[in-house]
Amino acid sequence: MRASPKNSKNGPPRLWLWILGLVMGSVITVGAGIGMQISDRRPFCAGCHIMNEAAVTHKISAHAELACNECHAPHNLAEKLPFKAVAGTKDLYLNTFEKIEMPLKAGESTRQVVNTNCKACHHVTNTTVAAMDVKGLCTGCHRNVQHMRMKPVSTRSVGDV
Amino acid sequence: SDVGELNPPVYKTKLPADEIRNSAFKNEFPLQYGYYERNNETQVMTEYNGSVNYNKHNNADPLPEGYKHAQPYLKNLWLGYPFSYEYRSARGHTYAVEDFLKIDRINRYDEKGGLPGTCWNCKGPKMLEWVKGKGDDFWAVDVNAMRDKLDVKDHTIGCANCHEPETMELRLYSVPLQDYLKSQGKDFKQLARNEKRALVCGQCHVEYYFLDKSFGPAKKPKFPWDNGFDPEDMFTYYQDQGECRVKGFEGNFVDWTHPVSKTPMLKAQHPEYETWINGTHGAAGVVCADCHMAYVRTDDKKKISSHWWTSPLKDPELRACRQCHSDKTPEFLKTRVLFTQKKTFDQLLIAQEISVKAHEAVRLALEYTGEKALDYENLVIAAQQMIRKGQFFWDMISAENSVGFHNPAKALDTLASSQQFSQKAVDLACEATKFGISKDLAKDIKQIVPPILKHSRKLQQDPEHMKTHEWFKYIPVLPAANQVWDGQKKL
Amino acid sequence: SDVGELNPPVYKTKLPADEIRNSAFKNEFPLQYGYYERNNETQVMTEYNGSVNYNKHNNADPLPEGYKHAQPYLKNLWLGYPFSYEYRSARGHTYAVEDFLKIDRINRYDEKGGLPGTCWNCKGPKMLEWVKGKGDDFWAVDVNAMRDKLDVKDHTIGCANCHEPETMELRLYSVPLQDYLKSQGKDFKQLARNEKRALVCGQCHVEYYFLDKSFGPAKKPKFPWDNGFDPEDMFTYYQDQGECRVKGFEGNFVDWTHPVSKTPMLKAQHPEYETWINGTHGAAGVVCADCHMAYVRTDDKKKISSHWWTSPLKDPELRACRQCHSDKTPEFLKTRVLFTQKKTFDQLLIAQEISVKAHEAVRLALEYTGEKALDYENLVIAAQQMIRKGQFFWDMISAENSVGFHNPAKALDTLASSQQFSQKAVDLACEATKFGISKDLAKDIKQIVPPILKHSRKLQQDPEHMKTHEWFKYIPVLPAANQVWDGQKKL
Ligand code: HEC
Ligand code: HEC
Ligand code: HEC
Ligand code: HEC
Ligand code: HEC
Ligand code: HEC
Ligand code: HEC
Ligand code: HEC
Ligand code: HEC
Ligand code: HEC
Ligand code: HEC
Ligand code: HEC
Ligand code: HEC
Ligand code: HEC
Ligand SMILES: [Ca+2]
Ligand SMILES: [Ca+2]
Repeated sequence: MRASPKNSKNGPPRLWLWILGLVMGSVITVGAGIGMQISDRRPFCAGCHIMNEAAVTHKISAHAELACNECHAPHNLAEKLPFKAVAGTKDLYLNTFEKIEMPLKAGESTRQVVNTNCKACHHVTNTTVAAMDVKGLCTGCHRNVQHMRMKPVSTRSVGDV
Repeated sequence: SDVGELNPPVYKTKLPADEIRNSAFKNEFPLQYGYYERNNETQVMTEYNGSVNYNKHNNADPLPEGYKHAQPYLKNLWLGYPFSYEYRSARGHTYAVEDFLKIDRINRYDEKGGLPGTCWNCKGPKMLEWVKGKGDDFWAVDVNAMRDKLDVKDHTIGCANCHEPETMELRLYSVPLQDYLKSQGKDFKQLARNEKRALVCGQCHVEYYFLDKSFGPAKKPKFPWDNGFDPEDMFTYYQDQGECRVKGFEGNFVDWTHPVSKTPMLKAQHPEYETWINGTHGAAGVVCADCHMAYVRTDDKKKISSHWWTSPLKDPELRACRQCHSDKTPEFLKTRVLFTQKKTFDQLLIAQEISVKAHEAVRLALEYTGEKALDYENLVIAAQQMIRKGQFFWDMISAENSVGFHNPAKALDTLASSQQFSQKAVDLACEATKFGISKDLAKDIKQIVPPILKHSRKLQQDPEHMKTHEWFKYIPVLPAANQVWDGQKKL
Repeated sequence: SDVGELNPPVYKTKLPADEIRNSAFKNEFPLQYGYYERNNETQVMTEYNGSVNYNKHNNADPLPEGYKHAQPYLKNLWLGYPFSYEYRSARGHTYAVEDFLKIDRINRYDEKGGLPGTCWNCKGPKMLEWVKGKGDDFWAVDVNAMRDKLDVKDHTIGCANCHEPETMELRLYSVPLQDYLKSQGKDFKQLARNEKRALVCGQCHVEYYFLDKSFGPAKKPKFPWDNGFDPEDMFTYYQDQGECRVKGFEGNFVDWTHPVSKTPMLKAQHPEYETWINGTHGAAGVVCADCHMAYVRTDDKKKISSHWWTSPLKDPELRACRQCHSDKTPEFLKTRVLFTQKKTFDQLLIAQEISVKAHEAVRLALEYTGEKALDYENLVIAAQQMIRKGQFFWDMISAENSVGFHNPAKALDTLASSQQFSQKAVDLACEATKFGISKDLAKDIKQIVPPILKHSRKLQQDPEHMKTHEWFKYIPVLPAANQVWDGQKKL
């Protein structure tokens, strides 16, 4: 048996998650600032063990100070609310009921949302250049922003979580 | 709470520190054990690899006997050495003992196997007990003495080879690797986790040799890495690590003498670790376990390290690769692997043929009755030295199991060098005979020296078989003998 | 701020559509122009490359005359062909016309240069005017006719070669590349930007040849890509694209006949595009501009495409590489590039030597007076065919300017093949003479055929010089002549 439960926050019933989900849901409906912010940030996302690798690489990246959802959700509130509701519910549902394939794969909507956010933040230095879109995605060149995927697996992940 | 550090899991099992039975781990780690059992899969092939244990020299018959990408000259190149009797493609770790017990490299027609106990070194955790019991006296014990001293499945390569049973921390069971680390002033426990994830494989997937007795405990296994991990480094290393007294090879370490060219030879075995270490991935710190033990999620959502060590290309989705190459499709990645593998295999076939030609050239030179060059003797010796080197370089890539992928540039460079050395051997042999033998060599190699398709210890007892190839006259017909060992059973 | 799309800038310049002067673009695009002027840098070297235009055969003298990593046999291998007079390492685009006017490959001792106007094709945007003016009649005009018809700096490779002056959209000025795309049913305008960023370089950094007149407009440039981009594909292509009538080479396209071995040869030139296209990066869609024109920030913080086309390793920070490899240090990346380059260069040197040996072997066979093999003639022809192929394969990597980096596996595989073909030529020539010449070939190649260190059009006029190497007797002493052209000046 595992001796230290350090990384394993996943008690089989996962009750706390449902509670968090509820909180998140209510936050979305209320549209209140605080809950929204909390549920955008690394500690919240990393609450799911399956998000651990993404959180670990995020923490040591140049973007460590950003909230996850500054990349992973639309910046525009009107788009953000429904996006978060869908993504949140999906993550929650799949995490609880489905077999999740490794490695995790960003969906097409994730890719587009993230890419739009790159452009939004880095607008100033990029508007003058001819072809920031030549690779389809910013990460076509800035490959490490995809959670440092070229690094050895042991620097990003551990087993049995 | 933010994410913490990356802490590998720590366990406290109920197992004793000296547990070596695989089955003992099953209850504690059912998930890893479940994956471990997948090593029993022995059907799926990839273009150049996979898990059918076909005969690696047989490119004529279909699976499971042979395979399209086999090298037909293996039995010629290893004539006189146990590898010429039988050499098969590797399959899962769960077969290691079973395949060992069946292999014709070990003499089963005699009480004694004719090979040292060292052979057991990489077949399972029993070594821990045996070496503990006998110390350095273990190595020179005949291999057959242990045939019935272990359980085929419970003692095949398993948990105790890589883990401390009490804590499941990674550990090394392997004496030669421990010795090497010590010689480098390194302590396994202090190394980075990433390094450990490669070194546990480096216990076995490496080139090795057995000490000549004046260099230490006779037959103790050693890794020839003092000068480095490249073919040239290891070749140089072997030049003064043995007891050979043959002129031109004094002090060389020698695995066997090729009977056709009378050349003191080296045999290379599975240098995966050495090939990988400065390859594209190895240099970047991407280790064996990253590709061959990718994290997988089991039904109850836990993420574990796959313990199914096999070709990552057997998974049509190439999930192992896409942990990193998530921007690429499986088809694209497969095409890139093949891009390297096809070139490597084609050059392997060519290197193999020139090596055969070199043996034949020296054979002809040795038997030459016409007028010889003034420095005939030196030229023949120089030719033999080039045979030894050319074949070792070829074997470094032939015995390596990734067909170039673990290090594309090194693989292709090594093969070009092999071809040059072997060609030089041919040239020198011709010169020694004042080119009297050149005409005989100016034909298609398949005609000059046909591949030996069939050979075994049993066949070598059959005088009729021994008439089927010119080269057989350089090895003795063995006295007829009945099989003494069948697996673990003494007959 | 919510910025959806980052539309690439669209320009509307004040320049006319047919503007070709570089200076005309300066005011409109001072930032790009500023970087463009950095192409004048001509001092900085990397381990195997850089921007000093030393003589590529000279490994004896220091820079700027020679360089440690030069191939000493170039003048031997190209004897009888203009490349044997002078061949230098490439430097910046701003020197293209200047270096062209100085090069001894073009005859400056005569009104006529002895080469077609096609040579101008890749030296600047004047081609747009010249081809527009003369159509397909342009190509066969003597190269010297245009010497004084352009401005050395204003008409060297520049903006109009790759951009529409009115909009700065990427475009192709190059006729052979347009022809190729058409043959593939492709329209440049419809292609993805990413492809365009490689194709603009593929206008020039490619293998080419000039049509024999029965195949189209005489001397029109063409890219030999109908079968594909690999050395074998192009070699096969050339086998039926020419007017050669020499036995064994009927219908071959032939650049020149090597006077020593009488072999109808091919010359390969800078196949960067073909090498890159299925290399590690090319296959992954990483294009020339990504590495050789990376985005740079100018002082006012604007980012532009660097227009300094040079070795990305000249930047100690390897910024061009680290947009993608930001997890690696510059030192690490440099080491990996060298890992490939050293192997490639070492094998190049070996391939080069075997190729020289092959010419010498056939020379000896052709002059052999002893007893010959029954099929002597066929054997010699077969040997010559192997010389042609071996040297073309060597040249595909030798002429390629990345020393293997653009495609490590293909480079090393091609060199191993080159060595095999050239060795086969040696073997066949020996067989043709019943091995009568073998003894003469059994020495160090440097002794059998020393490298030709000095040679030029001027020296070829000097009977004393023409006594300094055995092989010179196969080319005529040229009649003494004074220089007619000095750059653009007629003397
Ligand atoms: C700077 C922008 C950025 C930030 C901040 C960021 N991500 Fe990502 N994330 C990305 C990009 C880019 C990808 C890859 C998209 C693709 O594959 O095209 C990605 C992919 C992912 C994926 C898919 C699996 C994978 O590894 O590709 C997960 C899960 C993920 N992010 C979770 C998180 C979490 C959790 C956080 C915060 C702890 C976070 N991300 C913060 C940019 C970001
Ligand atoms: C309830 C647990 C849980 C939480 C909390 C969670 N995730 Fe996930 N996430 C998952 C699971 C399970 C998946 C895999 C779903 C799949 O395979 O599509 C996933 C997949 C993803 C992906 C990749 C699939 C896609 O949609 O493109 C991204 C990106 C991602 N999560 C980002 C986040 C971010 C950002 C947060 C915090 C705002 C977060 N997650 C919080 C469980 C969670
Ligand atoms: C919410 C704003 C925001 C978003 C979204 C964002 N970035 Fe950034 N990015 C920043 C900031 C702020 C920095 C500066 C961090 C620093 O220098 O410490 C930065 C730094 C960078 C850098 C330079 C540092 C480095 O890692 O080399 C790159 C490149 C970069 N971002 C690319 C991207 C890409 C690609 C994306 C989308 C996948 C992205 N960014 C999304 C805010 C953002
Ligand atoms: C074709 C390659 C390529 C693509 C595509 C690309 N970049 Fe970059 N990017 C670069 C290079 C090269 C640099 C380095 C510039 C320097 O060092 O001055 C850079 C630098 C940056 C930086 C750090 C310096 C700065 O200017 O702030 C950011 C941020 C950045 N890019 C964001 C992006 C975003 C966002 C996208 C997608 C819209 C993108 N890049 C697409 C090549 C690319
Ligand atoms: C240093 C470790 C090591 C030593 C010592 C070693 N082996 Fe192996 N053996 C391996 C590895 C790794 C493989 C799988 C890779 C391969 O087959 O190339 C293997 C595969 C095998 C196989 C199955 C495939 C085949 O070759 O037919 C047999 C049988 C075998 N070994 C027998 C032996 C014998 C007999 C000896 C002693 C002469 C020996 N081994 C010594 C590591 C070792
Ligand atoms: C050939 C070496 C090898 C053998 C044999 C082996 N393991 Fe492992 N095992 C590893 C490596 C490597 C890791 C990853 C360790 C790390 O990343 O720190 C690992 C990890 C583990 C872990 C930690 C959780 C995880 O999945 O990453 C457990 C538990 C484990 N192994 C159990 C077993 C059991 C049970 C057996 C026998 C059935 C076994 N191992 C056989 C090499 C091996
Ligand atoms: C104790 C020795 C030993 C250790 C440790 C070891 N191997 Fe092996 N490996 C073998 C032997 C022996 C075989 C061949 C078994 C056979 O063919 O019967 C083998 C076979 C394989 C195969 C071929 C399987 C197939 O399906 O064809 C792979 C892949 C492999 N090992 C990878 C690894 C990796 C990765 C590690 C480390 C995580 C490792 N091995 C550790 C001895 C070892
Ligand atoms: C980057 C991924 C990667 C790394 C790292 C890697 N390998 Fe491999 N390995 C491969 C691939 C791909 C193949 C070729 C499989 C095929 O042809 O089907 C292969 C083949 C093999 C094989 C033969 C498999 C078979 O089917 O018989 C063995 C054994 C092996 N590797 C062991 C190792 C060892 C030991 C290490 C570390 C020293 C290692 N590998 C590192 C990807 C990797
Ligand atoms: C842990 C990360 C990781 C894993 C897993 C991994 N790679 Fe790589 N791969 C890399 C890195 C790092 C490089 C070197 C280039 C770079 O730094 O981006 C690379 C380079 C390559 C290249 C280009 C070099 C070449 O030899 O042509 C190919 C192809 C490739 N990998 C295929 C694979 C395949 C196939 C697998 C699975 C069997 C695999 N990789 C697994 C990280 C990884
Ligand atoms: C298809 C395009 C193309 C054609 C046609 C072409 N070149 Fe070039 N030339 C290049 C490129 C690209 C380089 C730079 C790369 C190199 O030097 O390998 C170059 C370099 C040169 C150089 C400088 C380096 C050196 O070789 O000394 C000279 C001089 C030169 N060419 C002369 C000529 C002559 C004379 C002809 C006609 C026989 C010619 N070129 C035809 C593309 C071409
Ligand atoms: C050898 C080809 C080539 C030449 C010559 C060339 N360019 Fe470019 N230029 C490019 C490429 C490739 C791009 C990137 C276009 C893209 O990605 O869509 C580019 C982009 C540009 C851009 C768009 C903004 C940017 O910086 O990316 C401008 C403006 C420009 N070039 C001006 C010039 C000027 C002025 C000259 C002459 C001094 C010139 N170019 C010569 C190939 C060339
Ligand atoms: C019009 C023909 C032409 C085009 C288009 C062209 N080149 Fe060149 N290139 C040349 C010639 C000619 C030279 C050699 C000039 C000399 O040595 O005088 C050269 C030299 C170079 C060099 C060597 C510079 C040095 O410092 O040593 C590089 C690198 C290079 N080109 C890259 C490129 C790239 C990348 C592109 C496309 C973006 C490109 N070239 C487009 C003809 C061309
Ligand atoms: C992934 C990066 C990359 C790509 C893509 C790439 N190159 Fe290069 N190129 C290099 C490197 C690295 C060198 C070696 C430089 C050295 O040795 O100093 C090189 C060398 C060269 C040189 C010789 C430079 C010199 O100093 O003389 C030329 C010319 C060249 N490349 C042209 C091209 C062309 C044309 C393409 C596209 C068809 C291309 N390259 C694609 C990285 C690249
Ligand atoms: C636009 C992205 C990009 C740029 C720019 C780039 N690379 Fe790469 N590099 C890749 C990709 C993609 C691979 C293939 C492996 C993979 O998929 O990660 C790769 C593979 C490699 C490898 C491993 C293969 C090998 O040949 O050993 C090396 C080394 C490498 N690159 C060095 C460089 C250097 C040096 C430069 C600059 C001169 C450079 N790269 C520029 C994307 C890039
Ligand atoms: Ca050995
Ligand atoms: Ca050509």
